Parts: sequence; C-alpha cells; structure tokens
Amino acid sequence: MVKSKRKPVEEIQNSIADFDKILTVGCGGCASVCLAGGQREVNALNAELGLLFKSEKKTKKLGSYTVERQCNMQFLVELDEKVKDYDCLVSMACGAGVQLMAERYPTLPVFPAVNTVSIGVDREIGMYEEKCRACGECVLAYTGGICPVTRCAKGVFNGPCGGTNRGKCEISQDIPCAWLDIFERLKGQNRLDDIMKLQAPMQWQNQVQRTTVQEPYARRYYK
Amino acid sequence: MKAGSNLEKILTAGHFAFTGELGPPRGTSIEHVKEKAQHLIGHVDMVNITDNQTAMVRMSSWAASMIVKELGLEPNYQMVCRDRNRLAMQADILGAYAHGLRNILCLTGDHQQFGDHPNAKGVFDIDSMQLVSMVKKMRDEGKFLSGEEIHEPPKFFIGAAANPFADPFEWRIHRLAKKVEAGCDFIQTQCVYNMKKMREWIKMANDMGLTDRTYILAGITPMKSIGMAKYMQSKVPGIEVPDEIIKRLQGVDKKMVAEEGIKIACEQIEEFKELKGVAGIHLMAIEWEHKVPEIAERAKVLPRPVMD
Amino acid sequence: MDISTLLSGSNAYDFIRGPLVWISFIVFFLGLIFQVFRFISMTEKIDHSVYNPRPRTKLPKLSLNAETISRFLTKTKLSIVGVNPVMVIVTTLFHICLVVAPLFLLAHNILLKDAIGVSLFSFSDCFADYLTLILMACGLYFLLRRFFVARVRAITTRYDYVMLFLATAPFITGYLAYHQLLPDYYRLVISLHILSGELMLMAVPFTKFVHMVFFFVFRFSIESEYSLGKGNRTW
Amino acid sequence: MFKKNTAGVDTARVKERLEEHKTKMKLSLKACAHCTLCAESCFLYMARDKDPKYTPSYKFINSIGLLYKTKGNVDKVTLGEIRDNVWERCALCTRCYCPLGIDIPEMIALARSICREQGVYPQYDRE
Repeated sequence: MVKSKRKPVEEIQNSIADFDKILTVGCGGCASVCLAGGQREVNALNAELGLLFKSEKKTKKLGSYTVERQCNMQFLVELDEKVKDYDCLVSMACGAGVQLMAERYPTLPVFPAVNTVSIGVDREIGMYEEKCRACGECVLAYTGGICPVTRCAKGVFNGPCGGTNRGKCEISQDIPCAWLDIFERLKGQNRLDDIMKLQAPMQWQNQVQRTTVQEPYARRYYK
Repeated sequence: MKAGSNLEKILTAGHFAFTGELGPPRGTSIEHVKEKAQHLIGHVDMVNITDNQTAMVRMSSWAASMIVKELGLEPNYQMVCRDRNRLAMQADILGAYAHGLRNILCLTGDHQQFGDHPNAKGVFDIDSMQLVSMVKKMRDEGKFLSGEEIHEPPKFFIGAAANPFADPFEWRIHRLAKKVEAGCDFIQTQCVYNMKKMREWIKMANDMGLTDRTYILAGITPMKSIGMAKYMQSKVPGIEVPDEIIKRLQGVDKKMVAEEGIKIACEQIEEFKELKGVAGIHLMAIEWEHKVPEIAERAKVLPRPVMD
Repeated sequence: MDISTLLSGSNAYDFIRGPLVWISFIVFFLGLIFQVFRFISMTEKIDHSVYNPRPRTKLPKLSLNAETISRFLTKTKLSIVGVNPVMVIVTTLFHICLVVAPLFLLAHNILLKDAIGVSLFSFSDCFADYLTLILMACGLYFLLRRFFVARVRAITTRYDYVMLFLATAPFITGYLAYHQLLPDYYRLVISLHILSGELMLMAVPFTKFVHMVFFFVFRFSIESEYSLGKGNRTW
Repeated sequence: MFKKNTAGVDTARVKERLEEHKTKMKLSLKACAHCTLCAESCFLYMARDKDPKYTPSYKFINSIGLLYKTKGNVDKVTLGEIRDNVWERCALCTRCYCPLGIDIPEMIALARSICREQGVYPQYDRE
C-alpha cells in the first residue's frame, strides 16, 4: 500500500504557526498501517506540538480525530461538525487524503503532516520497501516480476547497464542491481528470451492526472 | 556510406581506427578546449566529446563538438539519457547534424548521484539502446520516434558503449547483440585491463557474427599511478583491474610508474591490432591529453590515414 | 455426607495435602513446558539481517538530556500507562502479589523445608498479610469493573467470574485461615485453601490463566508494533 | 435440540478453515484476559463515543471467537453479524494494542476471509 513518513515537527509547527485552533486528523487506511498517521501518531504529534507551543508560551487548541480513510468523501462527512470549532486542519494521510480533505473544506487551510513516499511492501515492523511507481504500464511480465522502473536507479528497460558493480548498483554497494536480479530470475525460469528482444521506449502514462474507470462501470461514466 | 564521417570512412576502408576523448570545460573557455584539442589533432581519427560526464555540469557536448570541429578535428557527439527526454534528444540530434556533426555516441549516462547535483531529477525517458534505435530510425526511415516524417533527416554514424566486464558476464554478449540489433555502427568498450576476459568476449562476438555487423573499438586508459589503479579497481563501477596490473606497477621504480602504465597500454594496443574482431582503439587519456601524441607514436598507429 | 465433612474427612484431607500437591505442581510445570514448546513449534525465527534500509545512515548516539527525557515522558503519557493508569497500577499490583505472596510466605516455606529440605526467603507474616489484602482489594476492583464498566461487561461471561474467583480464592481462604476467622471450620477452610491453590496451579496452562506465559512469550519474542524489544520470532 | 438453519453456508468449508488455524486462534482466544485495555487503541472506538461494540476484543470474540464457539455451525444471520463486527466496526488499520500481545488484526482478517468465502461481505456496489 501507500507508504508515508511523518514530517519533522518543526516543519508542521511552521505551517500552523498562524493558527490557534488546530485539528489533527489521522487516517485509518495506509497511513495507519505504515505507522505514520494513525490515531497513535495523531496523539503523538499533538503532544509534541503542545510541548513546543508551551515552550513558546502560546496557548492553542489542539484537537485530534481519526477517520476510517481520508481518500473517500463518505468517511469525511463525520468531520463536518467537528471542523467548525477549528481554524485549520492538519492531515496525517497520504497526499490523496490531504487533497480530498482540502476539497471538502475549501475555506479551511489544510496542512500535510506526512510525506507520501511510495507504494511499497512491509518488510519489518516500521520498515517498508518501495516496489511500484505507478507508471501505468506494467512491465513485470517480461522482467521476472522485478520492477526496473522502481528498482533500477536509471530505470533502464534493456539492462543491466555497464555500471553493474559486483552485482550491485553503480550508485551504492548497498543496492543490488535490479537487472542482475531480473537476469538471474529469468535464467532460473528458463525465460531469458523475454529480454533478448529490444524493448521499445516506454509510453509513459503518469504525465497527466489520471482517472481510473473500471471496465464494468464504463457505461456509467462515459457517454 | 551511412553518414560519411571520417571515422566511418576509415573503418570501411579497413584501417585500424584510433580515437580519443576530450572533456569540455566547466566554464565557457574556448581556449581550454583548444588547448586540449591541439594535442589530438593529427593523432586521432575522431574525438569523443563527453556529455556532462560523471554527472558534473560542463559545457554541452554539441557546443564543444562544434569548437573542436572548427579546429579540424572530427568530434564524436556524446549523448546521455540522464538529462533529456526524447523530445530534447531528437531536437539536439537535428541541430547537431545541421551544424555538421556526423558521429554520435549513445549512452545511458552516469547516475546523477555521482555528480554535483545529486538530487537532480534523472530523466532516463529512454535508455541507451532505445536511443540507438531512435537515431537509426531517424536516419534510415527518416522518421521521428513518434513515426512522423522528418524533413531532411539527420544521417549519423551511430556509436554505443559496451562493457564486457560488468555482471553478469554471460549476458554481456547478448547485450552487445541487442545493441547491434538496435542499429549501432560502432562500439567503444569500457577501459580494458583484463585481457583474458576481453579475448573471450571478442571471440563470442566473432562467433555470433556481431563483429561483421559492427566495428568494435577497444577502450584503453593508461594508468598514471598506483593510486589510480587501486581506485579504478575498487571504486569505479564496471571496471575490472586484475591484480597483475597493480603488481606490475608496484614492481617498478616510483618515478617510472606512469611510464610503465603507457608501456602496458602499448602492449595492449599491439595485441588488439592482431586480434580478429577488434577494429580499432579508443584511447581515454583522462586529463592526460598531452601524452596522446607520445602514446600514439609508441603504439605505432601514426601517421593517421587521411580520407577525402 | 455433605461437602464439609467430605473435605475435612481424613482420607480426602490427606489426599489434598499430600499427593494432590505434587500432582498440581507437575501439571503446572509440565503444562507450561508444553505450552512453551508448542509456541516454539508454531513460530519461526526471523532473520533481521535480510532487509536493510537503503541507503543506510548512522543514528546519533542516545543521550540523556532534557529533550530525550521529555520525549520519554510524552511517550509514556501516550502509552497504556497514560491512557489507563489506574488499571495498569491495579493489575500490576495484583499480579505481583499473586506471585510473590505465596512464594515467600513463611508458612509455605516451612512446609517446603519439611518436604524437600530447602526453602526460599520469607517475608514477615505482617507484610504477607498486607500483600494478601492488596490482592483482594485489586480482585474487588476487577469484579466491580466487570459489573459497572460497559465495555468490560460487554465481553464478560460467567467464566470470567469463575476464573476471578479461582484466582482470589486461595488468598481469601488463606487469609481466613491465618486469622482463624472461622474457628469452627478451620480444617475445612485450610482444605479449601490448599484445594483452591492446587486447582489454580493446574488451571494455569489450560485456561485463560495461560496469559501468564503468553505475556512473556508474545510480548517479548513475537515481532510486532508493541513488542517489548525487537522480537525475533514470527508466526 | 433445535437444528440451526445453516442453509446457504458451506459449513464444511468453514470448519476446514477453522481447523487450519485452530492452534494459534484458540490459544489467542484463550489467552485473552477480557481486560479491554485494547479499547482506547481503536480509533473507531474513540470516534464512536466509546461504544463497547468497537472494543477490539469485543470484535474478535464476536467474530472469530463465535465461529470457534459454534464450531463453524453458523447461519447466514450470524455471518451477517460477524460481517458487521469485522467490516463495519473495523477498518483493519492493524493498530490495536493488546497487553498480552495477541495478534488481533490477524484474527479479524481470518474472520473476514471466512465470511468472504461464504459470500458475506460488504456490498459497496448496491446497484
């Protein structure tokens, strides 16, 4: 799912410096699962902000609330009454959640409290690895289930490049070469033919805002 | 003739090619380019003009190529995929050709993290292989990547790089085959130090008939010092320096290390002259341009043939 | 024959004081060992070195200063200690008393010395008495909580009352016996005291008391957001 | 004894699923001390005026716990109640705290999975 990371508290404090009544809203979806923006983080952020404001001798009203998911309007409805008591909102959801909330409350400033990092997998508690860049044209079929767009530093489609360094990427000995892994996996599956052919340039899909309409629903939305 | 460049003429005539390399300045000094170029004039058939090499900002490759060309030296316009998308690349290719450039070297480019702007957005819209095929399409089909017609298409002699030493070794020859398939006319290899692996690779290329379809120029960089050899061995990705080379450099008197480095390079050149499948040498004398005449002299590749 | 005569009858009394004590100890320890082994067989070790953050960066060394202290206090305030302080204190006291009071009771240690020749350190009777009172008070708090706190009542069953009673019965009877509050039934009370203690021990591995082991096993070895330490096992 | 109306439910399959996870699930259910210290860690419990039905332990006792208690002999109505507990009352944000370390999210996830197999799940598309 979407992985995010809390911003430094100073940055959040900066963005809300001019407001006195602040409601921090958590998200029970991805942000919660990756331990970045669930109820627990909302409470922690407010505690930190409270201490900072106290040290500056400022009294501010800090509210906290967590909704099921911020990326669906129906879950934001329950905030309608609450937000009336506040003059700005801090969202701990991914970029999508922040924007939907800003859209629902156009007169209220909404500030992000997390940086949306990636679409990734859970490796260990609190450690997540990026796996997908949502390029919109999945090539995993011929790359042995290893994404060159995400994992290769140069995102080449006809790798490995000449920078492969003892099985690692040229940019760091900590990073395994994606294309070496692709090669090894395809070789193991006897599928090297998949990368023998020259791969044509990518038709990048992620250049304009995309709206996804699933096929069975096409008749509803396309006239 | 595909492009009619000096290099193409020399290679098609069956001569053993000898090319050099020149890094553009990190500033606007034409004098700097001239100073470096004067050592190369008459001693090499063509000179590679690097494109923001190691991801450091330098004078653009096509601009430096123009200066070099005015001096009477044939440039090889390098283009990396890191800094431009397919539109900018095709535009530059048109412009470069219009100004009389005839050789192009298509590279993926070092990652931006190496350079002076480590957090720049790497473009990598297409990769080097797709770039080769794009230049070929422009030349042979007279079409842009999109398929639209080009009015008076650019005719480039297309080069690409190959690294016989990076992992996995058994895949390297297939990657060369892919580049040949994509349409490259000549290949310049990564610096060769491991001759055994190089011979093996060339033999495979011969066996697969790749050397009949493309010209392979072996990359040579003479070692200046033991420190450089050790750095190359441990720090430079994709370069393989066998311990014998380092031992050999360590075996001579301190003042004679550079001399020994040149000697090794000359021995390699001698061997490549005889090796079937190698069509020439690409000499990368990094910040050592003034030594090129001496190396060329001692490697007995002078005088360079003059084509009309 | 009613139950009081049955329990104070010499045959039953001897059985409860003699063999059943050993049986309950054996059941208790073997049961715990069984549960721990089953746990080990159900879980596997994690190799934490497989996945590493990239790029790797070094962390600054931990130090004790105003900032880290205030951070620790904030963390504590937000943890279960800050959210439910009363319950946490009560439950901690309850469990400490539950283990410590019988283990270091003088009377138990005398019996232990008689039986196997060694004994543990003993508290004074007065101190043990306080521990018992604290435990009973905590037990009462649990009982009232089950009655009056809506969310606890929502999941409380008869079984919970029985188990709460079973956990506190040895202490109640022990208290009654020590203070000879029911002099006419002393022998019965003592029998009930021993019997309830034995039943509780035997119940530990097989009832909800199993949380005695699993608190340590789950919280300390299973990797999770709330694990105490890194956790090196997974299901 | 009345026989439960289990029409429309593949109880054999439910039993099979329950059997697969029996050891861990039964152990977890047994280890639960019914202390409700997990309640405040659930943001939905907090957001819904501390309604006891949102307590994490309530949710797993009345879903996967119910399935084990009935040994899989459940009817559609019961499955419907379970659905309310594991979907309507749980976002599966995976953040519930248990002082004993019981893996509550996994229990909810298993209950969801069993319900889904029996065709009981939230109908987002009510067309």
